[in-house]
Amino acid sequence: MHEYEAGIIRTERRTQTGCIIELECGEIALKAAPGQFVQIRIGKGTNPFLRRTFSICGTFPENGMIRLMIDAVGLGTEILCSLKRGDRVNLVGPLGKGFDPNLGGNGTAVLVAGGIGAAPLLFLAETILLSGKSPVTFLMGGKTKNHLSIIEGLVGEDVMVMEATDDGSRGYHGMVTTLLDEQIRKLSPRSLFVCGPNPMMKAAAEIARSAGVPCQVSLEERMACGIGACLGCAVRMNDGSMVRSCVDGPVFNADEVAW
Amino acid sequence: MHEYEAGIIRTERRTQTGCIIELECGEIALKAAPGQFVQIRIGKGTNPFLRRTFSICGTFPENGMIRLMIDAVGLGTEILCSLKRGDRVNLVGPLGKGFDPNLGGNGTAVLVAGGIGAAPLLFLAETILLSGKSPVTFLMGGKTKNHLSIIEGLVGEDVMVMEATDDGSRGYHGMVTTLLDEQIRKLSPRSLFVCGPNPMMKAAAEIARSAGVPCQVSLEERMACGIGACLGCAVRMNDGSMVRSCVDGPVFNADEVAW
Amino acid sequence: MNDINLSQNIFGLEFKNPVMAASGTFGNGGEFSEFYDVARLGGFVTKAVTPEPRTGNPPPRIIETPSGMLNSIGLQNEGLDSFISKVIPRISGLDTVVMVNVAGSTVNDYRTVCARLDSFCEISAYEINISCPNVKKGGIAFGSFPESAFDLIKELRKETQKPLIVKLSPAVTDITEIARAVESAGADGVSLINTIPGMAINVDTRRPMLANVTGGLSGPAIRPVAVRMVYQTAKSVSIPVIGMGGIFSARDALEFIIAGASLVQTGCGMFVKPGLPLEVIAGIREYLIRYGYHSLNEITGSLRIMED
Amino acid sequence: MNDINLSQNIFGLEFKNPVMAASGTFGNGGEFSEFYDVARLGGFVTKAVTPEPRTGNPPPRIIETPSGMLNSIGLQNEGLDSFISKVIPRISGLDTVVMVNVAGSTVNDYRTVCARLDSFCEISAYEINISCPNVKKGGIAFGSFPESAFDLIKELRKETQKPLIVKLSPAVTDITEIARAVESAGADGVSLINTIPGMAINVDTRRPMLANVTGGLSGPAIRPVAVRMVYQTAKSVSIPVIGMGGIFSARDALEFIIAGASLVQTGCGMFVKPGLPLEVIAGIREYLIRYGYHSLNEITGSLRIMED
Ligand SMILES: Cc1cc2nc3c(=O)[nH]c(=O)nc-3n(C[C@H](O)[C@H](O)[C@H](O)COP(=O)(O)OP(=O)(O)OC[C@H]3O[C@@H](n4cnc5c(N)ncnc54)[C@H](O)[C@@H]3O)c2cc1C
Ligand SMILES: Cc1cc2nc3c(=O)[nH]c(=O)nc-3n(C[C@H](O)[C@H](O)[C@H](O)COP(=O)(O)OP(=O)(O)OC[C@H]3O[C@@H](n4cnc5c(N)ncnc54)[C@H](O)[C@@H]3O)c2cc1C
Ligand SMILES: Cc1cc2nc3c(=O)[nH]c(=O)nc-3n(C[C@H](O)[C@H](O)[C@H](O)COP(=O)(O)O)c2cc1C
Ligand SMILES: Cc1cc2nc3c(=O)[nH]c(=O)nc-3n(C[C@H](O)[C@H](O)[C@H](O)COP(=O)(O)O)c2cc1C
Ligand code: FES
Ligand code: FES
Repeated sequence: MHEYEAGIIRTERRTQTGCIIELECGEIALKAAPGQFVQIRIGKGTNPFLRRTFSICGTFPENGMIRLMIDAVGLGTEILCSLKRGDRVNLVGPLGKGFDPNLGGNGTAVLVAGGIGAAPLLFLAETILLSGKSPVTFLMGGKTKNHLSIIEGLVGEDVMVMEATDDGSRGYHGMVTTLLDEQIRKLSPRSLFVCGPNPMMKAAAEIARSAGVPCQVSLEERMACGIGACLGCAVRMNDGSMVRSCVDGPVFNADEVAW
Repeated sequence: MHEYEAGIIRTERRTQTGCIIELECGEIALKAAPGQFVQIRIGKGTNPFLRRTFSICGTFPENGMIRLMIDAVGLGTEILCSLKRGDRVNLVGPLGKGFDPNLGGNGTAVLVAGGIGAAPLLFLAETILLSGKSPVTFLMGGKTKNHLSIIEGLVGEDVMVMEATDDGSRGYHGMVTTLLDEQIRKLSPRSLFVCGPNPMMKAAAEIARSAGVPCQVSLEERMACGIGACLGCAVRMNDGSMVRSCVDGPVFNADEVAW
Repeated sequence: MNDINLSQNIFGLEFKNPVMAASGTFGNGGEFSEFYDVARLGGFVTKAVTPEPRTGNPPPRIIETPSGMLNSIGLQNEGLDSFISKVIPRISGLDTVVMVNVAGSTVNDYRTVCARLDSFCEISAYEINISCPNVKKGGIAFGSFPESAFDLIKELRKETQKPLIVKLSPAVTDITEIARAVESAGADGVSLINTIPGMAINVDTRRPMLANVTGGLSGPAIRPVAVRMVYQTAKSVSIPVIGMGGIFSARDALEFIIAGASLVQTGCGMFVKPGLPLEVIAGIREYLIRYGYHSLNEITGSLRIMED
Repeated sequence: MNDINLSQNIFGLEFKNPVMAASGTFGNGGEFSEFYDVARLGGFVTKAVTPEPRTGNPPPRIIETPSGMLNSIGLQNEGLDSFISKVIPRISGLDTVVMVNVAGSTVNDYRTVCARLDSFCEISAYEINISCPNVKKGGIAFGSFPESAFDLIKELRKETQKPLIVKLSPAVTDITEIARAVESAGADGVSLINTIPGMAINVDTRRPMLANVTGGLSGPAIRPVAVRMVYQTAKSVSIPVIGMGGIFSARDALEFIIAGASLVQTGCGMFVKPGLPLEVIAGIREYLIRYGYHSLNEITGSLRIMED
């Protein structure tokens, strides 16, 4: 983990609030694993103050580039999404403990994304596919079909994608976890990898538990230092212990989390 | 005075830290008088917090445009100087009481600028020239010849310019107020108009007093509200009263200020 | 939208909405009327009035700090006579609640101001400033201890029938103690917070940024402190609480209301957004509509806390 | 450049420079060593140690606020035994001053920690935390009144020869009163400020942003308050003062030093700029060179005030 001044290579607005930012950062591109994240400083002032946390959505070691996928939900993310090619940002990474791509041994890996939660799962899908041994199914949920377009063209051809929208404007009409619940027997996954809002991950974890499928989730706990020094990102585990989401996670085995 | 969202039409870096910004704001262009100022909000966060104060450097009512001249000395001005054509800023203006272009009746108006203090005086020079009745001499002081280039090409052809640099790299070697002191008899001005750092204005005021020349200065007191509501910009007058720089000034008769 | 009720009836006064402009940040109302009709506000508080004219502290009096500012105005005002002859005629007929911020160095100063203004119906209430950090005598000295606060308000209570709102200082160990003291002395309400004493230094000159050395910190920087104090105070007294400190949006104001404030005041945020009070009023209305409420009282003090 | 002396000799300890990392923001030193050698700092303070392990407060524990943040960690730590067996071996041999931040619910808790650690030469001094706003018992309760602060320090003074630095809370009416109380109880120094109690509310859920309801405000937002308190305290006691609160640059640190701090600590600013302490050390050096000073003592407490 290091601090970098990274130049922005490309930005792309993909949905009303969602964008992709590609940054020049060769070291992170080489070192990062799926589920790890970066922390970005916004501007030079003190408001925004803390760094903002983003999963790494893809790495391109050959170009020394990493990709982030950002939903503009507040001041910090709005400023980030308005940056242009050539602007520079200060970032720290790669941080945290990522997914175990081999979780559950052989068989299909099922990735379940809620909205912007797709970011780390796209990287994971790519990694699993590259390893060559395991098929990947990608369940993508969003509010409307417009929200789904955040991942358009970013999922490998070999990945089977199943979509769900809250309003039924594309794919399954309903929550992506309901879709998962209906399909899990048919899919018979070796493991589930989930990222999205916490209630959605909780629901997915419960489905995994009932089905007896190993499941990893990437928690969205607010962070301050991002490196384990402040204990601000604590998450309670089933054994009563408090662990740090930034270094002991953000990816956890679902059955260890005290939901 | 009103609040406007003004688009940036043109920006130009003129010295290492100095730039010109031209903004679309037809109403201010129509209404503003030399010595008046605008207050600009920087960004959407709370750091920078208060608006930043800038003299109006020129108006172009036919294009609905105003010109500002900005020296990047801190976070707020640095952000402003990095803006580009098409960016928008929120500004309030025109504010304050400007110069009296007719001060001292007939004869030459002598304008004395220290660095970025040239901004309101360029507008004043233009206004006096347009009125057609009075010649203008413009004494411009700066640290080095590079600093002088902030006004290059912005002074009307009919204006006589005399330059001074602290390091002697162009024009008179010394402070612009020393130059003024040496030349004031020869120039025999009807009035002096001064803008620059406070010590320089104090010196100029003293020279004007000795020479018996009416003198107006534009004070640089820090402001909060800019509209007379907070009493933050108080300046002490010779009669013991406290007046508000933002509405009773920023231009004052030099002999009324308790220096 | 017409069935949304933003009005507040407290202190025996009718506020058309819960948003006022704070003392010292709104002149005496005139300055902002270039931007909008100030009668659209729930009310405003005048700059502090003392019996005698005061020139205030020497300049520089303000400096920006991260997400806030320090001020050391020092109660500059033209004094009671001038207030009566010049300001009152200007505010008379304004269709909004006007409170006078009352300050002084001695109990007698406060008493004088309250007594002299008592016959003017233009003045709806007094906001008793026992929290100004920028004067050598009086001000915060009265507000730092429950005993002195109690004694002052007890005296003023004899002087006037108008509502007495006491403006509290955050620079105390337990603000609820002061609030309870003034409540028992007969105050009709409390308003909080005034600025937090602070200072900034120019490291190049090694001089204080403010001529007065210290000043009062205001702005979004102090909002978390203000919300906490409003929450604690509202739980601890039964008179209404006016909340302020760093309000810069409708959501900020809603934090105070949910924490227990019956009214809010916007202060130095108006220097940056002159239309802030109107933005806040509109935002509160939208919030009520979005969540299906009909009146402000449904959300005042409605903070949901897990029981432990 | 070699004749610039940044070292400080106080508390009988040699600090190679005046910049330390503040308790609770630097883990126990290990985390930041991925960025640089922590021995380049003047020193650091450990996360609070209590006799027993504590799991701290439930999440969420932090929220950003304008130019700052609230935290309600609540003294989570692995307890004294684990500190001795795991942390001390890791810091042993580190060529910098390590202070242990001592906390507890009772006088006995503090006494236990000081007594048990007294034989460890790896620990240079204790920073007695009587200002944690995030625990139900102890912490800030000791720091809110001169009497309780005096009594606690008096007890601890009997227990140890190591320097006792008392970490003061800003949430008091007069911080200099507490500082004088602990000085007379035998403290070797005071460090200030700890966080200011605050809160933030999610207006959509109408719940507090922190599970603990309130938290402590830190960051640049509070710097003006911290500088003022350091200035007042340094004038009022004769033991050294360690200054902190919102330091985010060398110039910020210089404000504290000019106000009278012998040492400074960087806290949550390091979350944003991990290299902040090094930036501050370099900046102080440059400042001394630019203005022709040779040692830190020439500027410590050198604020120039016009006499009135
Ligand atoms: C491990 C991890 C990975 C993430 N990956 C992504 C990603 O790939 N793409 C993406 O768009 N977002 C991601 N997020 C969420 C993202 O960090 C927040 O949306 C962002 O910080 C909001 O900042 P803001 O200034 O726009 O919003 P504001 O609401 O103004 O932020 C205020 C504060 O709250 C924090 N915060 C707000 N929302 C969240 C949130 N959902 N999670 C954590 N902290 C939050 C901010 O960091 C900031 O400190 C991730 C969060 C975590 C913890
Ligand atoms: C009437 C008037 C007219 C001005 N006209 C111009 C102009 O035409 N061009 C120009 O470049 N500058 C002008 N200034 C100065 C300009 O306002 C400051 O340089 C600017 O506010 C600095 O902001 P900052 O964020 O970069 O600096 P910072 O130092 O970070 O600002 C911190 C705070 O101090 C205030 N401040 C800092 N320096 C000054 C200063 N010299 N005068 C007043 N307030 C200050 C800022 O407004 C801000 O509130 C004028 C000032 C006044 C009062
Ligand atoms: C420039 C200025 C002047 C003030 N003058 C007064 C005053 O005269 N009387 C008073 O009670 N409060 C005064 N205050 C305090 C405000 O009314 C308010 O309590 C404080 O600023 C916190 O609110 P804010 O953060 O929204 O500004 C003043 C504040 C500022 C910034
Ligand atoms: C996340 C966090 C945890 C903290 N934990 C402690 C602690 O355990 N003991 C203590 O004395 N102070 C603790 N503090 C207070 C800091 O040491 C410091 O006094 C305060 O944050 C002000 O400095 P800053 O604004 O530079 O952060 C903590 C602060 C933060 C932000
Ligand atoms: S964010 Fe600081 S420990 Fe995880
Ligand atoms: S800046 Fe507020 S009165 Fe002048």
